[in-house]
Amino acid sequence: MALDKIGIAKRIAQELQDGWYVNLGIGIPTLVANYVPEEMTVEFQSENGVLGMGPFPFEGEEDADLINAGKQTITVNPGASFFDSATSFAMIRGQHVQLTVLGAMEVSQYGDIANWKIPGKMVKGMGGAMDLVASAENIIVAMMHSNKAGESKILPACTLPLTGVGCVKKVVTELAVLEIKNGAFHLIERAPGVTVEEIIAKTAGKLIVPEFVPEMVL
Amino acid sequence: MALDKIGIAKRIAQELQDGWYVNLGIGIPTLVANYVPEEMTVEFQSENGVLGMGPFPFEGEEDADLINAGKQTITVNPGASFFDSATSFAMIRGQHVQLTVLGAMEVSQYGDIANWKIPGKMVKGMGGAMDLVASAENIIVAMMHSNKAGESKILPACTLPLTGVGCVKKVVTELAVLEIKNGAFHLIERAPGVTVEEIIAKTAGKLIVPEFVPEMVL
Amino acid sequence: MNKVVDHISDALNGIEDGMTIMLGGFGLCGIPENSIKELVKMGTKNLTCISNNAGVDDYGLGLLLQRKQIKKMISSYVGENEEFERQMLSGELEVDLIPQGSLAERCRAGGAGIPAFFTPAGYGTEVAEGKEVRVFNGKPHILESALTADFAIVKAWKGDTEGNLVFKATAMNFNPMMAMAGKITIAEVEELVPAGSLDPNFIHTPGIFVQRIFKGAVFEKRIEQRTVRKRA
Amino acid sequence: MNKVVDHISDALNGIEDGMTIMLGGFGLCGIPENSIKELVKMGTKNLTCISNNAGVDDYGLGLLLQRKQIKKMISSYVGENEEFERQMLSGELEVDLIPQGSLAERCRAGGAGIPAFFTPAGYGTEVAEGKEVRVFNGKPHILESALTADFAIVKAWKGDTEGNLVFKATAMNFNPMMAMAGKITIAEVEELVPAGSLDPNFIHTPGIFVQRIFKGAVFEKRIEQRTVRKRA
Repeated sequence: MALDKIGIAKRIAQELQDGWYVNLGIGIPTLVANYVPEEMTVEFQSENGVLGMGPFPFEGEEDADLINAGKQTITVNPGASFFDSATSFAMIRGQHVQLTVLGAMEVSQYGDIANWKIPGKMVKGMGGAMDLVASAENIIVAMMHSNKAGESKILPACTLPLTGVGCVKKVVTELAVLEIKNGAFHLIERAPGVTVEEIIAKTAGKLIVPEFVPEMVL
Repeated sequence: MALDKIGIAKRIAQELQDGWYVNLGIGIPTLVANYVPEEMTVEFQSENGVLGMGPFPFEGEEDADLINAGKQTITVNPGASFFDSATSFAMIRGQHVQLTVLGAMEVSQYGDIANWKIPGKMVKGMGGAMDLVASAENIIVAMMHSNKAGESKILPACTLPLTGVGCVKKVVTELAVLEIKNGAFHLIERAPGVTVEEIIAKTAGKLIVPEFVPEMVL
Repeated sequence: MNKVVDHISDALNGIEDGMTIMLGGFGLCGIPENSIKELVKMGTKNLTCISNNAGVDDYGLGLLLQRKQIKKMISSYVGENEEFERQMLSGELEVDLIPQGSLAERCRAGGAGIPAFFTPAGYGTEVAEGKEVRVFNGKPHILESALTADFAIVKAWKGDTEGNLVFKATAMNFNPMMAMAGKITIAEVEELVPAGSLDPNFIHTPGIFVQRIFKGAVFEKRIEQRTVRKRA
Repeated sequence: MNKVVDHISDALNGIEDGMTIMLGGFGLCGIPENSIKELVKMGTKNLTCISNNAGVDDYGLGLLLQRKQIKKMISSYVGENEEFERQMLSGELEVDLIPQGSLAERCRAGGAGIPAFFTPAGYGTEVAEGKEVRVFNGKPHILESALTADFAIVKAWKGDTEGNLVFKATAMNFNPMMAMAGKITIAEVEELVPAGSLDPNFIHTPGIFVQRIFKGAVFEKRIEQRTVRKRA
């Protein structure tokens, strides 16, 4: 069965390592924070200027001055720090953040990503995404395999304006975990109960399928 | 009579304006702080990371963590701030400092300045001087008209390695106030009792002398 | 020399039609809300606004958009504002979208006297069009230029009479760099204190970057996404 | 994940002959004095040291110069150290003198992922030799590149177990930028406190830039120029 958003978040959480600083994008990526393995310390950075993000505040304790990059009210953990936007992106551009998780509209087999603009239709802006994807050594994209019309978003080449080129290393969708290298998607894992055939059918980009494709363990 | 160091500092202090942020170099420039007109508020910046420098500390109250760019123990006034070296030079390079006063070994009639190196003999380094002279809109050099051998340091062209080109606007020496423009020194004022002839004799660079040269009023 | 301004109209004096203004804030967090309302009152037109976001339809910079006071926006993300999207797609509004880190760094560069710098952000995208590309350490970078403004308007938590500013939590965001990059920088603060009240070790924006300071009359501090959890 | 190191020898573990090391401090103010003494003990050789100054003959980096542990110095001002001047003029020591603001900015750039930037400092001087010149706003600038180091060693007033650092007065100086630019950054602190003890609004160096932290055993904090005034 295809994963739900929580399933995708849980699978991405398995990529975390102790001591890492991690930047989570808006949407599914934000959920990853809920599934950090207990024995691990991971610090979450938000590009609007905070390290050490904690859970949402209790009702009535929201502070308009304390938000994440999704403009949501948050709290911070002991050992947190606040800083200005230039310092925040110094952390990102300077590769001090070990993992970036973000959403995408399209990903190509070369690791290109598009997630900020649909010409003539929607322009929200790139926010920090272009800095994040151009800088991070380790980028995981959390996304749905297909759009609402059923068309694959895992493509030979992006059709939308790019956010970054050759930067995405891994994609986690409701169906599969894909690694991107040498100009192809490599099928690493499939969601529980999802067949390799379904993944092949829904992947438009070049897909390398090994003989054995393990099921995710969540 | 030629000015002493205090006289030079007093004359430079007349250039100050209310509300200015000022960077004073090591040596004579440091003395300028003692002669700020009473009705004026001037903030002193030191490039090692402090705004709002006050007088030297009382004996026994020196703090090793609180020094100026000359490595002297200092105090700060109410409203002071400390910051890192990058921010300090952001202030300087970004022209937020209204006046820079520094010493020189040589100054040329084109506003070039040399004050950091005597090849094969002395190399102390430029410290912040190159940033200061390249950035400041308003640079006054405090120096002696001649070196110990009696040779003029007010030159057609510098002979020593340069600190900056075409940047000095005004020179105050023990003999005179000189303005630099259009490739020449312009004699603006002479020290009390000093003759125009003496200044002409001791100035190697092109000197423009107006019909009437007022005496400094200190 | 007195930086303290009693009336907001004096604080914003000199802002004229066609000028470029930087405004601090991320979303609605840390925006100079009193000054924005005053700009509405002033009716200043044809402004170029440099601000990470464009407010929401009825608050923050959205108020200026509604009244068509803005000719051009320089921002990184404008997704919360429908009127913005409408004006942009219809061509009424010029828009320069910039990666957020480049926006922050370009403001800092403007304030720090650095006319241009190389960054990897935006290489291979629309953002890089017409910009110089150079490879460093095997990685392509693009040359970005400094941003400055006729006026920068920032919002701080506390400020003293010397113009020293302190920000609270994530309301800091773009405010410190924009304070550096304004030819004239105006700070509206929640608390205005005498010089010497703030610890000189913990000043976020040294007073040298601030020309005018005033205590804001009202801080609504609207929350954009109120997310909470239930008590156990 | 534990950043706290109990023994200084563990803190400096991995520093090897021929490496590039950044060391914070301005003159003798804010230098990592415990770590410098440990480097003397370790006897590490052929070091390239990036530090604004070179200490005095018998303290700070002067101790490493005495023992010829330094192959190359990258500094802005070295006027307080006779042994330095002797080694440089005799050619024993390679020296790269850099304008102070460029040094600070190059370290920040190294930590911030900015490979190069333009600055007016040094144009028309020896410093500009071999560097690209470009005119912005009618003024010539030179292109300066980022500096990074195998290890950065900084000294802070207080630090917490997450690596967050707070500096005191002008002992801050180059420490924050160097903390950003080290592949591995080591912080020696006067006071080591539990996470949560420092106000998150007033952290000078966020812990993300610090990999190892330890409490220094002894802080001599020598004063270079003791200037005082008499009580009235």
